[in-house]
Amino acid sequence: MSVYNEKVMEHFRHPRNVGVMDDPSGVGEVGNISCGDIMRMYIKVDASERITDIKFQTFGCGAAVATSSIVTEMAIGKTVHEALAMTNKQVAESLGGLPPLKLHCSNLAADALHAAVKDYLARQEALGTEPFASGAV
Amino acid sequence: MSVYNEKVMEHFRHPRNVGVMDDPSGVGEVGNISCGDIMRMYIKVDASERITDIKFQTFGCGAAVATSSIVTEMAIGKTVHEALAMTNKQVAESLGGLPPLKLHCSNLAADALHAAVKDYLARQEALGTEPFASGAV
Amino acid sequence: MKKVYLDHAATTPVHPEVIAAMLPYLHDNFGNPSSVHSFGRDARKAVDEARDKVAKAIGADPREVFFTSGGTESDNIAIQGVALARKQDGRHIVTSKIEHHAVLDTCHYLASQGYEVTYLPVDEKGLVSVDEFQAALRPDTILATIMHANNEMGAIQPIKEMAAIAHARKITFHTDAVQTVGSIPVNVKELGVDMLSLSAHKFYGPKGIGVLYIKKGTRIKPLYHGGSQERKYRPGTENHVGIVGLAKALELATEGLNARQVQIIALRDKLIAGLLALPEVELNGHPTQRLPGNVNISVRYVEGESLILSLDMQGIAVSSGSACTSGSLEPSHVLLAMGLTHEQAHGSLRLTLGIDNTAEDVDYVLSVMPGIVERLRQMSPLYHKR
Amino acid sequence: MKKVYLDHAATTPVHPEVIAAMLPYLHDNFGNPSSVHSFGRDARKAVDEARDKVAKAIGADPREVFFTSGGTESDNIAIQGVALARKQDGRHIVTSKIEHHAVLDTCHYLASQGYEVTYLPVDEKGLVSVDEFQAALRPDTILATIMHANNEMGAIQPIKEMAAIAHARKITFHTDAVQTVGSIPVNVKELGVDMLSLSAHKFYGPKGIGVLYIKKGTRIKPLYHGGSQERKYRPGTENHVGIVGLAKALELATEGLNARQVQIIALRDKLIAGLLALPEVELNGHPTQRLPGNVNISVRYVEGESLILSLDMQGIAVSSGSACTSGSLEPSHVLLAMGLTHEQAHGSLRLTLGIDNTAEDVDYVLSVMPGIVERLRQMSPLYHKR
Ligand SMILES: Cc1ncc(COP(=O)(O)O)c(C=O)c1O
Ligand SMILES: Cc1ncc(COP(=O)(O)O)c(C=O)c1O
Repeated sequence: MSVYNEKVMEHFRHPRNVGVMDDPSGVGEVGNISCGDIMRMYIKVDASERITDIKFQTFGCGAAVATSSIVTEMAIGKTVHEALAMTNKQVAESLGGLPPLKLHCSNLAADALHAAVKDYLARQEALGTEPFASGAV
Repeated sequence: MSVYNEKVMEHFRHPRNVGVMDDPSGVGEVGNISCGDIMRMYIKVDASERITDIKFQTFGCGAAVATSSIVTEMAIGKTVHEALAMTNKQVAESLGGLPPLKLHCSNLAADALHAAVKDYLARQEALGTEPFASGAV
Repeated sequence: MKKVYLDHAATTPVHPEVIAAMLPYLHDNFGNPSSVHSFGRDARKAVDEARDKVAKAIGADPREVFFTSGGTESDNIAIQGVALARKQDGRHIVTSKIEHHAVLDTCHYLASQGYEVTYLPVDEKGLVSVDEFQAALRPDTILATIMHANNEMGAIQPIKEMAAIAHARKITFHTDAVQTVGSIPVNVKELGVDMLSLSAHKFYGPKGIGVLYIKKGTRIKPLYHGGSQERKYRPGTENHVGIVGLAKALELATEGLNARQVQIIALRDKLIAGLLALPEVELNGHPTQRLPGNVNISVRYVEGESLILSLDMQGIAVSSGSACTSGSLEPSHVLLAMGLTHEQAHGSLRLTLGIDNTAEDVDYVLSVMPGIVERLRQMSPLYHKR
Repeated sequence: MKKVYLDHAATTPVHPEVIAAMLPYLHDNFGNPSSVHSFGRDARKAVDEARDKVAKAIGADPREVFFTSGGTESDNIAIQGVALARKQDGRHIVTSKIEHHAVLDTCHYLASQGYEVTYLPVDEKGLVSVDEFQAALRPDTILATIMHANNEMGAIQPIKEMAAIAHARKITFHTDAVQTVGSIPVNVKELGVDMLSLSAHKFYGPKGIGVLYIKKGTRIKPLYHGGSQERKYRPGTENHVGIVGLAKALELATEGLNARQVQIIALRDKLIAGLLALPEVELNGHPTQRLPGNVNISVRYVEGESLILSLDMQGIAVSSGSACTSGSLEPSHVLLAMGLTHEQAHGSLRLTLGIDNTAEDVDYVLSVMPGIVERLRQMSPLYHKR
């Protein structure tokens, strides 16, 4: 229904960081099959809480694939807290904009990233190594 | 609004018997300016009640002119009683048909002829020479 | 036979540059603008670019430009659409007696559906009075629709003044600009209207394509239902060939407008002067506040269709407000509203000039006209009665 | 890059002979068919001849053929027009769940205006049941509208049987034949319908022009008001270029129909066989009672728009019933009505063949398809979950 710009198409054609990850620090999945978009994001986080590796899998339209792809590029090297501050709006902007319809329905990549980060944080807490609860270094 | 056939256009281009008549045996006028069609018909009738000459004047559209023209051709040589039996429908048919709209609004030529004949008959009566009221020859 | 077309208010030939602009979209770039693939995207691009061009030409935002299938549809959507959307606000509509049937008959229809319609009169020059317009407005008036210029006798109406008055009272104002777009400058912002209808075939574009300008914020409901084309105000696969043609034609019309107006007005005034030199011929409509190309005369004692047919026999194409050409018994409602008698109205002739006409064309018309008029007068019972 | 167009159900290129037939009417023979003069008469003649051709092609009387601006308008006039005209007889309308939005949304609109609408289900092959149709009819049913063949999955409905049942009960029967005219034989008398919609751009004619067949005696009211064109059922200057194009396209489509059907069905079945050879790919719709050119599949684990874009990158133009291409969150209402899961519906792909397609085109699609599907599946979280 809508025309994607060249940057979106470039990410659709050559999505960065597609795939699954063995032994991730966190995994997040958002979306729902009845809306037609499901994104799964895997992150690897180092001791300084930086995202060192990221992989995604997406069932969805061109916008869903492209936003997933660019969000992985944007997140690598960021801390998990920086990643939590990223918004779907920023993702769309970094792609040079999305068709209006896609802004609503397929722009979930930041949410998927957040979900992965939250999973990581939850695991950390479970391990008793939640960083701000310092003490046992 | 409507397409005339070639015969109608031929009569429009070269109407027969246009004009006024000095000293007619009868004159008839039908139509009305608000409808946009007025026809006046002049006839000359001989002793045997035959129409020997006829002239018409018409304010109106192509169909009005063409029906006036052809009715004059059809009436010449007929008796006034034969003329009274002519119908607007016959006139339209002898032109090879008229567009439907014109059948209703501009097809008055037989009526004009009838009016002229009736005028003739009325004058005859006034003169006491109404033929069927014989006696005074 | 020499052919002189003087019926540009009825329709115009498609400009060769417009044809050239349209052709690529018929066979090669034929996609459905709603399709995702490259064929669809190329078609969508053509529609988007056309919308931008139209918006620019009339001073609108592209999102205020809705493509329709022509002037009649634009008028119907505007009038019925606002009547539907605003019926809680009131049921009164103001229009004029000289509107095109696409407006007038739509108002008649609404009148049969419980709306009340005021039909404003015009003066003997064909103008609606701004004062009478103002006086006709009521608290329950929801819509006013007054044409920009009349198709029969070309009088240009004081739209700007009326639209301002309507606005102050929150009345939606629509103008049928089918006859003005491409002929005189038309800018929706300057006119201050909420809605404006235009039709491509009146300015050297194709038939079957038009625009309804709808100002942002106007309350209106669509009449047709279906796909999401034209933001659902006019669903159906876009006629992208027509849309491209309309935009190109409007662009061409806008570019050279001033020069063309001067040229056509000169021809018009020459034609008017020549025709009025004939005995008992009168001009209908305003002498100066009229469309550049419009000439409308009444020729006494003769009927309009006979004049048309006679001129047609000489290769000259014109029209008339005679009942005979309207398919009804009543002659032009426009001329009668101006106070013409039935005879004058029946004897009216409209000659509308276009960009392809020359001074020779005018000379030719003026050379054959006296003979035709004389011949028909000789045939007329009215002429002899006088 | 090689380009293969497989989206003929969306729209078709205008046939070169159709373009050739239209061209003379753009510039030289450009008159308004309502004008009295020679330009008008020539245009009128073109419209009359076109009407005769259309009538002949669909088995109607020329006076039963009304030109419209396309399929959406034909559907709207048919449905709203009969609903208006017959509201004293009742307020119940029967349709199906798989109609095009031009029918479905019009029915939704009428439902909001006090009409009651029954939306018939379809079976898993996409067919409406004649028995269920019959059972849905009520004493206050005034109109039934069931499409001749579905635009997404091509199932051809038992129109003849349903129309006969409707007739026996004095219910007006309309069919949207936008997808069938030009693809399979369509004869209004044989179908026994009261109204039928068709649209030129689906059979190699221009966009923006269609027909509504209205059987003599059908009670229907026009929706637009204005001039007396199309006997007032569709006022507005006739798009005579489009009309000529539609008639020519229909003539061409009718002439070679049988041979073309055989040829296209062969390609279709080759394409279906090739696609079904891929793992976890299913055919949607009836295997044989379907449009000659229609292929509709669901590809598990992948989403339709991604498939379209991937094929587009290889020069192949197709469409899908994915929500992403419909502009809503819901995928195809047609596929859901057939009982597909959301995943199957989201992963649907429509490939529709036309007269210009070859066996090489099919081979090409089948050669790139496995790689595309595999790549998207590798990207899909659903594939890995399985
Ligand atoms: C003033 C006016 N309004 C509306 C129309 C109708 O436009 P269309 O013929 O494009 O439907 C016309 C011309 O026919 C017109 O002159
Ligand atoms: C079955 C069906 N009905 C109606 C339409 C609408 O036709 P149009 O796009 O010509 O308005 C279409 C195609 O878009 C269709 O496939």
